[in-house]
Amino acid sequence: MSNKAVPNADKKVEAPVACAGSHASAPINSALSNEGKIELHRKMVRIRRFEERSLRAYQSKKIGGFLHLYIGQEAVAVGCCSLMGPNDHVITAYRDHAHAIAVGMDTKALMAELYGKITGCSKGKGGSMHYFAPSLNYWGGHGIVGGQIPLGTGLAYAVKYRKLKGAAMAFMGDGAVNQGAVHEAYNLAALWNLPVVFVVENNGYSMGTSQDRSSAGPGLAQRAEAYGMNWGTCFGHDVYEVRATMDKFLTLAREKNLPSVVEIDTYRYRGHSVADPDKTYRTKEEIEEYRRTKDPIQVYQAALLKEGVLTDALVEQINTEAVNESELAAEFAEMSPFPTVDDIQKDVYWEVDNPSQRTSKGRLFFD
Amino acid sequence: MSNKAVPNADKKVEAPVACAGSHASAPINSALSNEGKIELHRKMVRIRRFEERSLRAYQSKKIGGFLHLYIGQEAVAVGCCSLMGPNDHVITAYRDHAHAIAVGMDTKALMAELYGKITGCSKGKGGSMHYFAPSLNYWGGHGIVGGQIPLGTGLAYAVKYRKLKGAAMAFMGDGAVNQGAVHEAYNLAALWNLPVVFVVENNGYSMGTSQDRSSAGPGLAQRAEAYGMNWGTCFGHDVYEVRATMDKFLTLAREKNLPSVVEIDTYRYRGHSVADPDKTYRTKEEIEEYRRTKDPIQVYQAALLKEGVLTDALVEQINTEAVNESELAAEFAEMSPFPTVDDIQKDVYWEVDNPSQRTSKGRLFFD
Amino acid sequence: MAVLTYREAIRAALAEELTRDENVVLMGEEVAQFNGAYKVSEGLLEKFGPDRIVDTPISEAGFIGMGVGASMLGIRPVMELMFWSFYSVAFDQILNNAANVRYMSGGLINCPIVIRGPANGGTNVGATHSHTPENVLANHPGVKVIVPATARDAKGLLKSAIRDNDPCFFLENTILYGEKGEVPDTEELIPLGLADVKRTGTDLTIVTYGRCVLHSLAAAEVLEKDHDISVEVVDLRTIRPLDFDTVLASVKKTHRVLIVEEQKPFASVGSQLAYMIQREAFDELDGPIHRLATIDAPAIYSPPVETEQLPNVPRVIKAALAAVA
Amino acid sequence: MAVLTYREAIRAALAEELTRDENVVLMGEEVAQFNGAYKVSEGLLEKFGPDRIVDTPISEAGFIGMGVGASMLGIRPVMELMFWSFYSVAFDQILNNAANVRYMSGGLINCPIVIRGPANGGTNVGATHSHTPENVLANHPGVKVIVPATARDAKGLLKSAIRDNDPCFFLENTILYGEKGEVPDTEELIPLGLADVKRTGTDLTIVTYGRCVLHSLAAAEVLEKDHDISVEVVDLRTIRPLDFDTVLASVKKTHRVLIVEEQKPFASVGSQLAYMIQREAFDELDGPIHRLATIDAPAIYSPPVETEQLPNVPRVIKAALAAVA
Ligand SMILES: Cc1ncc(C[n+]2csc(CCOP(=O)(O)OP(=O)(O)O)c2C)c(N)n1
Ligand SMILES: Cc1ncc(C[n+]2csc(CCOP(=O)(O)OP(=O)(O)O)c2C)c(N)n1
Ligand SMILES: [Mg+2]
Ligand SMILES: [Mg+2]
Repeated sequence: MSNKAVPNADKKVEAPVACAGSHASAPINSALSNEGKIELHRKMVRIRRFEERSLRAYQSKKIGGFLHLYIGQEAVAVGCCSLMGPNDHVITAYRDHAHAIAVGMDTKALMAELYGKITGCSKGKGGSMHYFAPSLNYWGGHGIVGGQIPLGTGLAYAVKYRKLKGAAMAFMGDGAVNQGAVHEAYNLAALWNLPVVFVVENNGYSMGTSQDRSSAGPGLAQRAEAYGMNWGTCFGHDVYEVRATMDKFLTLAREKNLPSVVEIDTYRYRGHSVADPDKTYRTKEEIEEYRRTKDPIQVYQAALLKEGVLTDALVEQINTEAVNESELAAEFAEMSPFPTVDDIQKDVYWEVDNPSQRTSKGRLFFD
Repeated sequence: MSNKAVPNADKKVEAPVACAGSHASAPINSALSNEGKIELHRKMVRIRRFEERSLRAYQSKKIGGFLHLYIGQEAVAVGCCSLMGPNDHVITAYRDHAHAIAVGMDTKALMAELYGKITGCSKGKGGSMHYFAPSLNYWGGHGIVGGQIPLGTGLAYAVKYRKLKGAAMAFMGDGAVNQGAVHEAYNLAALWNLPVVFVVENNGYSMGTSQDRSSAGPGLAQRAEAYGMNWGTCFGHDVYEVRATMDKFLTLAREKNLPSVVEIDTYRYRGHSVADPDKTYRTKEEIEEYRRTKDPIQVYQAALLKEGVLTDALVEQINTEAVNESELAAEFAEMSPFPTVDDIQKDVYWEVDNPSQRTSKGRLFFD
Repeated sequence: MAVLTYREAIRAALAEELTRDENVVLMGEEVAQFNGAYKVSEGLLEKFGPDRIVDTPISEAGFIGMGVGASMLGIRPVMELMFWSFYSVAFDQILNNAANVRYMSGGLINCPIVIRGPANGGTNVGATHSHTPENVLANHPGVKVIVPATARDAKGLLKSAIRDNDPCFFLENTILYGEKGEVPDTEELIPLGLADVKRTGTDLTIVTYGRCVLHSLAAAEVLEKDHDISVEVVDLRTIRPLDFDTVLASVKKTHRVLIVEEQKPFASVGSQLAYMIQREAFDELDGPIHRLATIDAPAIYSPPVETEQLPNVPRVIKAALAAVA
Repeated sequence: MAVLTYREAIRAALAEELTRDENVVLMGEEVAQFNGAYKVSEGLLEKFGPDRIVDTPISEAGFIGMGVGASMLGIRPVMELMFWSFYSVAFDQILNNAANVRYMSGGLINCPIVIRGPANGGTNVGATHSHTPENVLANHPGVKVIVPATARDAKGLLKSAIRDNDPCFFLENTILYGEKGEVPDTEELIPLGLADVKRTGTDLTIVTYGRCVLHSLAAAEVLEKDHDISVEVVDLRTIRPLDFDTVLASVKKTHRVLIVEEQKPFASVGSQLAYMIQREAFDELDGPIHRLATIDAPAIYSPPVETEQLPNVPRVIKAALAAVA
């Protein structure tokens, strides 16, 4: 092929060996202060308690629509988001509570959003699938499978255009990789050397479909090779491993504008959304086995206890605080008002919300 | 990755070595009768003369819209389509004249289509980009880049569903591989073992964009590996090589339901569509060099002369017949009537065209 | 007559047509092993096996395009979109390939595909999952668009759609899946393009379809009882082909029209109906045609507010009172 | 005033805004090295360099989605679709992401993106390349839709669109690219949502936009001369926001309305206008609102027949005579 270019041929890094023992000693982890280590634990516990509380609210019909819980996957979002610098950005799909808490969003506003209240982070307009916090570089929360991946690529484009040192992390599930938009974004990122890490949170299933029934080929991350991109895989139940792996690829993005695909092996305990069955396509034993041996909170807690960073008392305290926080969030949500019918047409147009700066004329709404 | 399946890992065949000398002795070629060999030559000549004639018609404003000429690529369509058995199907993009002639369509109807006449193969409704001949297993002629690839996969699906031994060839350009629909179709074909050969006609450019400015990664065919599909590459100026290569992959499809991607290196002499510039993004020398050394008609003609299958007189005769055929086609087109305004609303609904079998009620058209 | 849910009626139509014609295949995300995201296809995998009931990857453009291609060769695929909203990623396959291939081939190719799934708001799934694309679909000549309101209609119309030789887009409703209705025990094929006067009346014609039929019927009861207004409810059932004669006949009787639709207002099905009614029955109208649609904004999540954003019984009553004022 | 072609006017708007604001980027297939498939961006690469004028692969969903993402961070991308018809493969990015992200985030995110390119029939490029999606786009609250008819409007409106903080969809016309018109020498920003009465008259209001403005003006001349009918031509210029006051004022003057649009009829922009006019000016109408649209079928290729399928001067004249009859 005479004119075939291999623009990225020299970019390939070693795929990290999955589960290579403890990653506690990786520089990015050994550099953590004790408080830093505890904060990772606290985040995971806060996420789980938040979601458990939201599940109860769902069951008592306080929440409508879908509720996609992240329980079991916490180390992924927490590990990844803990690496964010000022010019790093995050975007994900509808299973977005954990990333929101991980980047620092207030659980009151998050719970109120689930309740559909005006005090919610999206004023009750987005719901569970649509959490956003631009001020924390968190760009959602997106409902169309794979649709957020071009957006994440655009965040990376903007960072590079501004000549900032930063990277975007664009998260998706194992089912999302088969969407056309993902492929288009991969090619663009690789072609233009955009600082983006595509993170495939592989929890083994898209709804009730296991990976082998949805995706052909040797591996999801490995598809990066088609575009000459770097790729890696790691286990997602070990927050240290997630950090060590992601740090490498984020550095490549920030320092050399090299995009990559990182596939993180993880597991969700609940049904796809909480109203869905969770045991028709997998066994109870499979779930229990993971929970018993790889629960990310337990795994990390054990490590920190062993490191002497956590004590039993502190574990207890963190848990209690997290439970209380989630209760307070639910109370806040409960007591907050709903949007009014008049609110329906707010937040549609920038111009409508900034009437003094409106430049256009005419009707923007119809009835 | 515990649940990672590698369904196609045992399917990989060797990528053929490109330009491995003469392929005349490949069984599929040595099995050809002299008349069979001449027929390949005749098809290529007929295609070129047809397109040259259509270009003149375009220049004298007999033809509207686009005219995407295939001149320079003839050995690809002719080589591939010459392998078609009764259950093999072909679909391609808008650069579709050659495939139409290669499968056996009547050049009169093809030229009339360009002229927008009711005697055209699509009754003047499709134009240059939309040739079809279902009775010859030719499914078009499609204008949206990459959009035909899922359709071609569906042809393969139907063949397999019916338990027939056949394959679909789905052609696209080197620019089309970056469309999302192509990626989705690849995955489906690989996942379900559909008998389809995806043929990338790599003429080096999508409009004015060279491959290295549009596609990342080590190679277009190689992207098949992402899905565990077989792939191959070959030169497209040698009709023997095209046949030898495609035969292998078609056999895999027909016999084992194994899909594949075959990238065929070729070149177009004219601008993207004839109204487009053809020398702003490449040099005159590049075009001339290809024409001089790799023109598919010249290369094959020389081979057949050497083989003693063609004589100078026969070459002359075939050419004269092709010129005459194209003139007759143009005359036929010229003399045929245009569709009428009443024809505009025909061929929209099956039911409207088969009124005695209409089962629905109500208005199908609005004004 | 048996009493079936709307969901069961659709399932029965699928089962009957799968049995009748081995070219019929049901395909979509989670339709087989998971029994369908909304359980419409429950049990069909067991009954018809994995060649006929096929789970797909999350690749709507890919698998719908594949269905279009297979349909050109005579397969009759019924493709489930988990939500019609996901047509957004398959738009090209649906509205360029399925809708145009017959035309562009001068009538040589048919495309007997059915695409079906729910298209509605009201379940708090937000702006990206609440599209009601019947106007967008029906804008494209070459396609047929069906929006059944009852179990009986759903069954009879889906069977017709599967036998139809043109691309048929069948828009269901997650909120209606559990609604029960009588369905004939013997096979019934309801022709596409035949409206159904679901209630007769003399003072006001409500033209509607889909779930809004239920709202309109409930409102009509109240309007009759509390306001002494006699409302005729015309259920279009299919949007394209359109049974406009039935609409016209009703308008000529009542002289007042309210269109009720779960659509964003701009260039909706209701807009089209309003144009046609005033154009063809101008002198029959005693006042302007009114229209009640979804409040014009992306679908809000907040559950109680979404109810207010959509047409509902109180909103229909209010709009009807305005229309006869 | 300078006389520019519509193409040159768009190019000038791009150049001025690229100069004014370094966040503006022009992106699309063949916009840079090839100078644009329709030469709109000719010379811009040379002037602004490859960081500002960017050639993309054939990946409309990918690059438009990328533009949407970049716009959330304050880049102001102007994305060229070689044809607006190719929105079919980017529909999700355009109408879920760009149109909804502000709403779903409760107003936290803006999406100042412009998507532009030609959207018209009449150049014999067939059904897949001839979409006129202004109705489909404008159906979605959150977006703005602009369809300029003249060089001056194209320039002034595009500049406003680029400065606008909401997603703006700018629909050009390949047939108009060569049309010349006067364009002010000094900077002019034409507000979105302001219609322009391109001709005043007293007997009939033609509401129209895009290339049909030219047909309507030409027809108005003939109607004046040969039929003594005085036609007012209202050019909407933008579809959403919609300057309905100007339409209403004209209707109140002429009492007769013809809508002319290059749209497929079902649920078109014209349908919406008809609904609104009869709703808000019922008593002003001396007869039904008429509408002239594209003949309802996929775009035919055959050059002389496509001319007849679209609105053209004789068809406008005929429709106008019917509207005032
Ligand atoms: C385009 C599109 N198709 C289908 C859906 C419905 N859907 C939502 S989530 C989902 C499964 C996604 O699985 P995966 O990507 O593995 O993510 P996970 O849910 O496991 O986090 C499906 C099919 C959708 N939202 N968008
Ligand atoms: C979705 C889509 N985007 C853009 C175009 C415009 N377009 C038509 S052909 C073409 C170039 C395609 O190049 P390639 O795939 O290499 O095929 P070739 O023309 O070389 O045969 C482009 C950009 C289109 N028709 N469809
Ligand atoms: Mg998953
Ligand atoms: Mg090419």
